[in-house]
Amino acid sequence: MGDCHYLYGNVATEKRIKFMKQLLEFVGIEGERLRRKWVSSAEAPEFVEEITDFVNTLKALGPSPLKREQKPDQPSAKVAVA
Amino acid sequence: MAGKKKKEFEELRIGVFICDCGSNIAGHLDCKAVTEYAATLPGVVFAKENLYTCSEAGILEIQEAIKKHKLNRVVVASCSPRTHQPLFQNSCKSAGLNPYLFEMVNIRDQCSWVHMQDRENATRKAMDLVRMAVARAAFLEPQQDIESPLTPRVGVIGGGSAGLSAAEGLSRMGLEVVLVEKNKELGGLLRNLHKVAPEGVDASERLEGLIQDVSSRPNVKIFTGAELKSLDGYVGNYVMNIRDGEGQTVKESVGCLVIAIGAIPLVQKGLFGHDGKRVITQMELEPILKKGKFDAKRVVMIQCAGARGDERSYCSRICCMIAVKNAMFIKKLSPDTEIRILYRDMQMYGTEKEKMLWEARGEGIRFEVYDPAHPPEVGDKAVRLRQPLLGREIEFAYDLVVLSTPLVAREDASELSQLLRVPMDQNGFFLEAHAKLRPLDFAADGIFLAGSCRYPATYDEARSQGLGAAARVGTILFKDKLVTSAIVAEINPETCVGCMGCLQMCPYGAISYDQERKICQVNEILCKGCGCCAATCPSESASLRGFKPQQLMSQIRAVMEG
Amino acid sequence: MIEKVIERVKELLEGGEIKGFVGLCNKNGHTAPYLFTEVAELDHLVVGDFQNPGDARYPLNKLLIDLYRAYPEEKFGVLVRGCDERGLNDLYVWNQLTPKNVVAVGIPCPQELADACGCPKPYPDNSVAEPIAEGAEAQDLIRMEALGVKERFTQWMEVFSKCIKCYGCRDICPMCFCKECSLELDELIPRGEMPPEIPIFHLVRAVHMAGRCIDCGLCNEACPVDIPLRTLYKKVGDIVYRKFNYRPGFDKGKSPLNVLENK
Amino acid sequence: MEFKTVLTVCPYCGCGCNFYLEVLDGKVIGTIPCKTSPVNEGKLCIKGWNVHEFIQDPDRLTMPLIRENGSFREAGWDEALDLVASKLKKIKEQHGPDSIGLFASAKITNEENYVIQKFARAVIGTNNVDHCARL
Amino acid sequence: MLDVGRHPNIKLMAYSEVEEVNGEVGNFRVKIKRKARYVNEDKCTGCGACSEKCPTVVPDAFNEGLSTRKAIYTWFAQGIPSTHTIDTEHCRQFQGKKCGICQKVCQADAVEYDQKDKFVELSVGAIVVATGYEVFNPNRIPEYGYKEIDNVVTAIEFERLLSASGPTGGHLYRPSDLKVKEEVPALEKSLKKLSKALERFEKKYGQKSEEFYKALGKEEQGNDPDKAKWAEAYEQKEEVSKRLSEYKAILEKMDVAKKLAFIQCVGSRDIRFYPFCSGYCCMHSIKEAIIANEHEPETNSVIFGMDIRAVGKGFEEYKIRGADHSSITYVRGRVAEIIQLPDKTPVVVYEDTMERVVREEPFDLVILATACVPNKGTKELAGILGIELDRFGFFRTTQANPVDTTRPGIFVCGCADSPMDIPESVAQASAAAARAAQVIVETEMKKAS
Repeated sequence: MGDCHYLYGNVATEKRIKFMKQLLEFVGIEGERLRRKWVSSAEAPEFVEEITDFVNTLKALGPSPLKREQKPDQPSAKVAVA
Repeated sequence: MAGKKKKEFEELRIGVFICDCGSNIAGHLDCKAVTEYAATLPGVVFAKENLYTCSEAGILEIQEAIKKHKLNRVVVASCSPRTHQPLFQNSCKSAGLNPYLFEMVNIRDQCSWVHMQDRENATRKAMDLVRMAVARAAFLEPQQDIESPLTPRVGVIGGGSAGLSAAEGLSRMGLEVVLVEKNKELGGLLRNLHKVAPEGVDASERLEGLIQDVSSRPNVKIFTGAELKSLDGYVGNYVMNIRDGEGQTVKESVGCLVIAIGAIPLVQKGLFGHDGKRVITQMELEPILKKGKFDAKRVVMIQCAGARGDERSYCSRICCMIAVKNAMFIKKLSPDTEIRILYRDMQMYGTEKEKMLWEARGEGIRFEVYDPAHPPEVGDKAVRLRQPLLGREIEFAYDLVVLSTPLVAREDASELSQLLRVPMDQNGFFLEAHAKLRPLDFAADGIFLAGSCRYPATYDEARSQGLGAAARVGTILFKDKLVTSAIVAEINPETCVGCMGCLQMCPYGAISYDQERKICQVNEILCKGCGCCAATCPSESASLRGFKPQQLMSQIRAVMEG
Repeated sequence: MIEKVIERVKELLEGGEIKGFVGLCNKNGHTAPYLFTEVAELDHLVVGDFQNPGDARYPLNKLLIDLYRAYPEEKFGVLVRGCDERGLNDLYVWNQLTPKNVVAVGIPCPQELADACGCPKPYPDNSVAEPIAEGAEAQDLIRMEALGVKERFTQWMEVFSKCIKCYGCRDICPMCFCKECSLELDELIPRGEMPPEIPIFHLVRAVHMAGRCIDCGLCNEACPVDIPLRTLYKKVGDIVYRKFNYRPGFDKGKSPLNVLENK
Repeated sequence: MEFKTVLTVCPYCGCGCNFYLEVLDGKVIGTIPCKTSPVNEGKLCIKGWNVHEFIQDPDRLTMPLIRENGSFREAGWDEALDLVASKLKKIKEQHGPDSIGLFASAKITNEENYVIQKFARAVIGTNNVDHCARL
Repeated sequence: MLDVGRHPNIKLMAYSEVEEVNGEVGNFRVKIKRKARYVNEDKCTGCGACSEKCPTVVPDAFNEGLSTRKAIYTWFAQGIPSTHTIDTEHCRQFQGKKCGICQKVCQADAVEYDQKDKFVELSVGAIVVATGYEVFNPNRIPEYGYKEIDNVVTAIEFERLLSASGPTGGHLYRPSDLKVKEEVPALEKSLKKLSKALERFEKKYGQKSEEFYKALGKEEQGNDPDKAKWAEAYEQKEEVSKRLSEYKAILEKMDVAKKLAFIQCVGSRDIRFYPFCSGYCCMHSIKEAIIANEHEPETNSVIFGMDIRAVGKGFEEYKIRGADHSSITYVRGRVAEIIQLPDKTPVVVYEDTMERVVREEPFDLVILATACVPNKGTKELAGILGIELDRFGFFRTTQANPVDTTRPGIFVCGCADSPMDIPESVAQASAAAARAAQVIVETEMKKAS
């Protein structure tokens, strides 16, 4: 746990995810739809395994009840240059 | 921070460059289709595919396109930003475009290389990635790198072998040094050593040479019997408040600091019956040896006394060498003294120390292994030991027992660590940025460490770490100004309510509270751009430049749209 | 009980210890939040049980913050119930008030109100009278948790869809002291979308209540469409307590979610 | 230091919700719904919650302004009313009464609303009258 | 590595050797030989298209010969500089055969077969030597049977086997099994060839080979050369298919090595070879054992050593963690000999000094923690640089100036000076940089004054 590039970033994330899972469960969104896994840049196979497993779990849970059409953001006509 | 210039606004004109990377990308996805798709995205006025964007030809292509099509945003879809982002940003800069209006998309390592057999999906994924980048590019804001002046002076705390070596190195490199030593004279632990292993040169002779050299140098200012009271400022612009020998407070402005306060040998009453007379520590043995005559006939040394156990779990690295050195010196003074060293592992690492061990055995010093589960017991006449090799208890009568105790952190080390806001490990030694790759740096920029305050070190290790720290200081102070990336956090003073939520989440102590205005502020030099404050601020007053809510949300919504 | 409060406030005012007392005043037929500065006005002081207990409670701490921001050197008194006192403790933690500027005058809540609130501690520590009720179970929370995932989902989504984005829950909340709220940021909650994106709007606010909500229930009473917000924020408090062993207002310092060490 | 909580009625629409205006040293700084009012029982809509912001807002109009070549000039009531009257008459003559429409508001009293529709129908001769209070 | 590659102040000259050094501190003239790599450094972007198409396969020295690479190659993936190099000993083009595929395939046309060695003259103020070390070759110790026993490997080979980018993708297959796996395709090919030959005979004589072979008496075979060839082919086919099914059986139950033995001080602390302690091998073995356990939870390891020297910061705690969580046991004792059972399992013969008994214990794999010895070229380089070596063959330094060699202005750091672990080498590297900077600053000042 200790080797986060930003010292404690992963510790903070861990707590927030633990909290969010419970809150989502409470409002009726399955906790499994949110998953946190520590994978270092050297652990490519574990990363692939994790993502595939996650996709299968989501497929089993069925489409998200919150699914809706998503409009892209309209950038303002004028943008800052300098 | 340079005052905010008046913002110039232009109509959004994005240029997208898709790289084939030879066959690495083009071989596994349809770059032409991705380029055509990119041209259709909102705000994109120019899209081009080329063989190698990172080659000279590719760079020229970007620079000409910026000028010809008056691009104010550039997106390059190629390899990982780690390889060529600085190269592309600099080429945008030389073409007159603010380097922070550049966005890079990895369609190689994270797309073509991992979806080699699935060309169709890889192409679609590349299109999604490019769409996300273009969506974010639209909301990028121009930034300026942060520059701050550097004071070419260095503060060295601690005048032992490590501190003196750092001071010598720094002054020889042409940097002014302010050396602060707590005791009346310089030298640290070396002062009370008798001989220095392995050549057995006299410690004081080695020390005098070093002290003479450092104190004679014109650009070294030495405060003895002095202490660092407090430290203000940040890397490049520290102000040391020193209480000098006469108790006055002296202000010294320095650019960097080297911490070399060393450590002290453990002296623990009752440890193996320690009484300072018949059961002493190696450090208490040194003055006896200095007297030049030695009368005890039977000496027993016990290694790992108070170390590698529950109380202190670490191995103090150098006490085996000290024990063997002192044992060999006793043999020189009184050859018929019987010396027995009870050890768990003889930590004689490296070429010189192992040779010492062989010579010691040659001189008849006996080494006995003991099992940590049954440590030796020091009676008032003899030391009882359960000898694993023989499988039974044996006793050695003794006149003197010498305990090899570990070096432990100084009591005021934790106070200094608070003052400098640098971390310590559970044994009270300072915690360096990275155990293997940055052993002499702290996580916070501008402060370095050397010698036993990091971890017990022999004399030559302390010297090379001191010199090493000097080189690390050089990496900062040999430049005329300190340039840090503009990707740092900022806090909106109008909406901040001073709840300090961000201050307590900042791993680098880069946020401070302003008493009068009752708001929090970011010190841009110390900020590493990790975004912890932005993530925790409920009113979005704290935000990370380049990763504002608008920029991130537009990217997320772009991927959903696919 | 009101006499004890008046007596205490009179003592504070006459002693000059406080510049004013933020309490409730019976004025032109209504119970109004009011800053008492003269002893004479004290006979109008009421405790906020208009028709039945606790039906006229106000976020007095919010007024206190406004006063403190304008007059940081002055000291003020404030009428507190169990929840308000928890609010004060938490506002000290979040650096919005300081103990040396506040004198709390506490009153206990009756059992009937404690049960209605499902309040864990219906009485303040320094109170003019002995507690007259013990903590009550959060019935609404238990009922909600008894439901299955699907039922909970339909119930909450239906309830959230009634929201008219009046920001009443935020404006009434004594713990929401931000000058500008991220729920009004166009990038997160786009303007003109009604009802605001479900459940993002409500869950964002719920997350902000982690380590802050003192369970006073004013949000429920301020919601024009009666969304059971208190139940949602009780659950937030329950998670923070079970998972991180922290209760705002009770425990010292900020919640582990708002602090960096790996507690 | 002077701090008052003034009970008042919301000016926006017809509901008539009650709330207190927080006034600190003469500046209106906040709104607190009145819990004991039978009308809104401590609840407000988004306009009600932010009513304290427009009262002393510097951008609020305090006198008639006349637009001249792109910018506004302060003017007296008479001059302004004469200008409006003559312009309306000219439009009515050129384009007929139905080319004019009147827009009333829930913020003004019933009497004023009555006058507006009377003015539209009797004086201008058009039925184009409407207002915004469609909550 | 990446930062060095693109740092403006650093000129990186890979695949180059120092030929000559003269001058003195503050003003050295160094002659460098830029060996020809037959690929133009400026044009090549390291895309790898050439090595993909190159037909010549060569054992890969980086993976200690456990896997293969092509004749045009980079030492390891994502190396800096990413320029490829042609191995002239194996490349067809340079061995007289016609090929030129890599030149055709290269879109950056960076391949230049006619490239020659180039010589460059540098004028520098100071020189830092960081030539590192070599790994002791354990077949100088006959009793450990390195190379004879397949499942005895060096620490470096074990590191490659365990590495995710190594020959086995990180799975600890035993080298004996890997050998079998390699031979299987060759056997299958010869089996196919032999069965086709038998079919020709069967068609010609209209008789099943098996019947023919059974009916054939010994003497009849003598006079008919055709029938003799048929019989011989049949015998060979039988023999090949038997061996093939044997190998297939081994491959079926082929499993990851689970029981590991680490033997410390192989070549170190040994009068016959190097009487010093190499400093890092105890910790290296503990690290490898922990990673092996993390990779395959059933792995358990035994580390045989006289002392387990975990002397660095956090090392002792790491050693204890290895024992508590990664099922490592430390045995104090020196391994006498390794013998091999018929099924290629190595058996370690050792005396457990704590229990005072000699034991023989079989392991799946034995790893030799080999010593850190001076590079072969060290003597020659010392000559060129005009600096002395110490009695172990490393560059001589003194305790007072741990990074200064015997010639002013030339410094040394890392294992080239003496065996040490990474934190020490990194600290010493900074020290050498400081000393070099001092020389530059002092010569500038002399010039200025």
